[in-house]
Amino acid sequence: MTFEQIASLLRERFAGAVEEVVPQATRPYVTVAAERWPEVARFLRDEPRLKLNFLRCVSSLDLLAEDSLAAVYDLATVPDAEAEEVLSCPHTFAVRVVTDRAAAHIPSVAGVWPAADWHEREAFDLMGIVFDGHPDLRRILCPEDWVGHPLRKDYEFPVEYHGIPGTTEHELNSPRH
Amino acid sequence: MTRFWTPWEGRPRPHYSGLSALLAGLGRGVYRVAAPVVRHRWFAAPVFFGVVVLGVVFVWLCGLFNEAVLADYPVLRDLLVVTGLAIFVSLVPVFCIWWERKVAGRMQSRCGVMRVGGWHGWAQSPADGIKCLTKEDLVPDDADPVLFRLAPYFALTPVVVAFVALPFGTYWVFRHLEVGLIFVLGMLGVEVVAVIMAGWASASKWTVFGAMREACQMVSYEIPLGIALLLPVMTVGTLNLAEIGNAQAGGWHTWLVFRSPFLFVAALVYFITSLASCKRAPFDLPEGESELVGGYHTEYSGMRWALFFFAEYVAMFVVSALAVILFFGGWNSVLPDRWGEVLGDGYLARAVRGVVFGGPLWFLVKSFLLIYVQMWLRWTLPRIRIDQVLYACVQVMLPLAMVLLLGHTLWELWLPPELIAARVVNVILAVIGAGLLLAALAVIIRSRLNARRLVGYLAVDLLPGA
Amino acid sequence: MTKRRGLGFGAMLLLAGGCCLLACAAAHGQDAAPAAEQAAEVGQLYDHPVVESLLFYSLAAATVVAALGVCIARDIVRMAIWLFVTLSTVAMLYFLLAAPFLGAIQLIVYAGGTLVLLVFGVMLTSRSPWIRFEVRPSELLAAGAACLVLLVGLVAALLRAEWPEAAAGESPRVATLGAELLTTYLVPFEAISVLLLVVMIAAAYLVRQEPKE
Amino acid sequence: MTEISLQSQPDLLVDYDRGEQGDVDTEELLINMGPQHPSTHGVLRIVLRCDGEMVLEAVPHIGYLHRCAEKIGESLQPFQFIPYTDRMDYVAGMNQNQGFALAVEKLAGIAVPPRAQYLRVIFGELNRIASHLVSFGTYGLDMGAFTPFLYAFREREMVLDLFEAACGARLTYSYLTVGGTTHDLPEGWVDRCLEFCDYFEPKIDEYNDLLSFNHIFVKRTAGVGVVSAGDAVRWGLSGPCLRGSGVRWDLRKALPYDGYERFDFDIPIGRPGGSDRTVPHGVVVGDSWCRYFVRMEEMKQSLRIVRQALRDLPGGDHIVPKFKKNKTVKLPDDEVYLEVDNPRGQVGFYVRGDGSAIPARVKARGGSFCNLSITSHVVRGCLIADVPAIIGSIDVVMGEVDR
Repeated sequence: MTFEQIASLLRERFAGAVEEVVPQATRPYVTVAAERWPEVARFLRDEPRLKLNFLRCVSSLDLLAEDSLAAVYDLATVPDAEAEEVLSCPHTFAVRVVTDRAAAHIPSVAGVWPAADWHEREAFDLMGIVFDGHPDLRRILCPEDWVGHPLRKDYEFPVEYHGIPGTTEHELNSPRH
Repeated sequence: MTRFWTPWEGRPRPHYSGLSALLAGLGRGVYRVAAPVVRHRWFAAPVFFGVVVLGVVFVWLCGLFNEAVLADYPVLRDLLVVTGLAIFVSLVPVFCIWWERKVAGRMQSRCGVMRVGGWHGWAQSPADGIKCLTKEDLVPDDADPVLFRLAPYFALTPVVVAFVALPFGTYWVFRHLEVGLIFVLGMLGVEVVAVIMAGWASASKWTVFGAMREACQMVSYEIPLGIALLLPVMTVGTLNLAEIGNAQAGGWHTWLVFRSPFLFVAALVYFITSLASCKRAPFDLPEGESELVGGYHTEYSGMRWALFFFAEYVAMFVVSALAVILFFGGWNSVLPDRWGEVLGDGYLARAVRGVVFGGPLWFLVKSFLLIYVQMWLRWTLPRIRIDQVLYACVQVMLPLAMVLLLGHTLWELWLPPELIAARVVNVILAVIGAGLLLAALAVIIRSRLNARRLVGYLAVDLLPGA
Repeated sequence: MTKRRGLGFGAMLLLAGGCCLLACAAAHGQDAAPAAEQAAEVGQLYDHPVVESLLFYSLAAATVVAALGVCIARDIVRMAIWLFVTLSTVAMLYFLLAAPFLGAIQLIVYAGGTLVLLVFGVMLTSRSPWIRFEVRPSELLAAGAACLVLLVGLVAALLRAEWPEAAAGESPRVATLGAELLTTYLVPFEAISVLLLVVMIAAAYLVRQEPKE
Repeated sequence: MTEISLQSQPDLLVDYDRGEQGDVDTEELLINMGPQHPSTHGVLRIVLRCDGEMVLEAVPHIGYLHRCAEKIGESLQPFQFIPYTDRMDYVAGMNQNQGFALAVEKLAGIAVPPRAQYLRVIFGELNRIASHLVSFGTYGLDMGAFTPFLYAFREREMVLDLFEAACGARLTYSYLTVGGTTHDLPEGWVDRCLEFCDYFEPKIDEYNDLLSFNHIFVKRTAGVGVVSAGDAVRWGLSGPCLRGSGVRWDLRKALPYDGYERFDFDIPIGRPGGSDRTVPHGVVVGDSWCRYFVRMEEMKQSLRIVRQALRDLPGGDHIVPKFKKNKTVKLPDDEVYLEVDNPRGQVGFYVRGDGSAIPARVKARGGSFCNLSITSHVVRGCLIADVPAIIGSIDVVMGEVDR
């Protein structure tokens, strides 16, 4: 099914949830309200016509201009046992969930796609989006006691970590290119 | 030989004083004199063959000396034989380590050891030995100080003592132990205690796993090993290894392995369980380096680790020597001994008979052939899991060994050697054995003849100016 | 822990010496095998009464010390190693008493087999792999008293016993041992083998686990 | 460091109730199959809670090789970021470059000349062969067979020499850049490559006899670490791990990029034991042996693709002419997510431009990152000797996991 058909299906099914549809982007996506996102996710996976059972990637985004953070979920249909017949043309779909920058909370979809478990932990670790209901929300890449979230635009580099200097003194006083 | 290490002129010279200055000077002098000679291209080959010739002459002289003088000085004989054994036992691992690296290289389409000491890196093992001597052997902090230091000696000593009962020739044996076979088995059992001690005393979780695996493995392979050894003992009727060797003096077809189909299979069962006993090839779980980091000798370094390494190779030799004596005719050659009597008893005749019709040389050749098979298995087969070891040894080998024992007893009772049927089966098995050997030789020759040279280099020659 | 230099090397010498003693004792024990006739005179050096008694007392002393070590050692594996030393010195004593077959069997069955099973069992079930036993003084007292009573009884029995003249005759060859076992002592041999069979089956039954669902 | 926190995923982690099994309550050991371990393929640390040899629970800890390449991506122009994509999956650098280059081209709307597409396909497939050779060799090492490793690296050297002749590097190539490739092929390269293909074709069957059908190897890997098709999809597995579970899904066929639809090749998937001559008995679809054997057959398919691509390699320039001099490209205020089928799994790049030449956000989705997430689920209940077998079959490269 093409992007427009899926978007219209979603709109008439979840009237309030779908905030914005952007078909003209290079990779079109739909923006869904954060609180209703697990419901929409479950629908996307279980709907016989859609069967988006493969979560390709969860990319965390820092929209400093609108003072908000976003998580972009890229989905696809992979023909395993259940989704054999759907595959007239393998279709992909993208959903963006936006949340406020200060208190960034997005309900977790680790229950719908277990693949999201590590992706959401990485988004929490690097961008600071807290996924409510995540089975084990811990930092995955940075050390457990790291301060701050590196991928935020307004992230200032730490001077030192447990005695290890953040930058060499040459870099401190030499002009940054 | 290209020089691989060009001395740095201005390097800070170590300052020695007193005796060590003397030794350092002596060492430097010897090095300056010996280095050009040792590195000369034609140095290693003549030395190698010279040593072999000298060895044969020395063996011959010992034979004479033994008859003439030693008969009435038993203590002197014991001392001489013990020193001879000590030298041989220290040479076996040194040679085997070098040989294993060359065999591994050959099987992995590379050269193996090539640099240290000239021709094919013959001095690699002594060099490793010296390196291990000078390397610092650490003891982990919370390791058990006494057991940690004691384990390597518990590993090496029993395997060396097992040589007491191994007959290299009719009168080339240190002691005619009436219970030779059980004595050697007892010594191999003691080595297991050393491994468990090492694993336990190193106070790290990986080594405890290595020790537990060794205990599991030992419990599983010990019984099939014992039963498989019962068959030749039952055939010859004694536990004295020298007598078992003498019973197979009638040439190729009288070797015990061809005596009955049950013995033919028992040789295989024994060989597989002996692999498990010296932790080689598919059964090297106690030091499974890919899972257990280093198994029981993870925490060992320097000379202590080298002792474990030596013990493994000496155990390999003892185990294959046992197989040779019990199944493959010990020191007897392919030709029956009777033909040798034609030459009479002169010194030269005795020497020729010693080489052609069965003597220490045949015993060593056969043992090293079996060691080659063990090395061959190590470089081709992956490692099996601990529950597969237990399954293989207890649920497959044990019933098989028992069936062989029962079968062979009935065979001995109902088909004594003088019966035609027994003789026919014996000849058939001998022919099968000869066929297998010739097939192996044919494969080796064929692969030698048309060993395709590795495909020459491809793209880089292509660069301009290459 | 004071660093004890050279302990390992000393242990090796002791062990090697012990094993050589074992081998010489083995040779001393059995008579000349027909194949090698000159082995007979070999024995005469070790038949010398002084050497023989020296061997016996040293081995006996070693056994006692090792047995004490088993009781006193606190660490489980040290206790096992002391047990191993005890069993092997007992094996040497058998060799010295011209019973090479029994000595070798003792080495295989006890020093090699049972000890490994014991250590194996200890490794799996102990609360922490490096468990330490703390001996309370009251236990020491009770043990001491029991030992004392046993010692007195033993010494009394030893003093009153009259020792038969040492049988200088033919020491039993393994072949005669085998024949004897299957002829005159056939009934006890079969009874014991049946008992062992029953024990093995019972052990297998106890350890089996219902296959998990 | 804080005490090891054992994660408590309610539904993922079934806790073994020790009591009712009625066996001797033995002591449980907590072991660090730590960052430095001979068979964890790089700095991966797995905390095993095991009872004797049986592993009750495994918790992988990653992040030891984390260089925050994504943060750097937000301050570099795309052609400058290409060398960073090499360092993510350092065993298959070409495929990573191809992924990022395609994503940026789709975002900026650049059309790549046909010769460049063919070159990308050839080098992508050659790098797939080299990467599968590494995984075949190291998997033999994990199982204790030392010899396959040396044969694998003897062949890999030839592929690396072909790369060296083309772009001068042997590990981090940065050869496939935005708009095409940095250099054109030296003359005579094509017949050298054909010569390699003819030499390498029979070698794969030789390796199969040496290791794949070796009885001990089959016993160690068949039926170990079984991942069902449903689980593979739910956990986001991709590449040989997904195909090993019997799911016929390959981006080169499903969502073709760079002209893959021109070549005919088939996708090997995991087949149950005994189904045909080449699959030994006891093999279950989705076990370690299937994942391993899918890689061996993919090498054959890659050879087919390389031969077809070399046969009809068109002339013309190897890069968009404009980029020869000035490589900067304006990225529109838009976003794109594009995935490429890397030897280890699907490598995806999410690039968001904001009108300037420097992207606002670059997110890389590593194939091994998702493949590794299933280890704690699969390793539970197996023996310690099986843990390297499972990790080896998933073929993890930590650069791609930690980025």
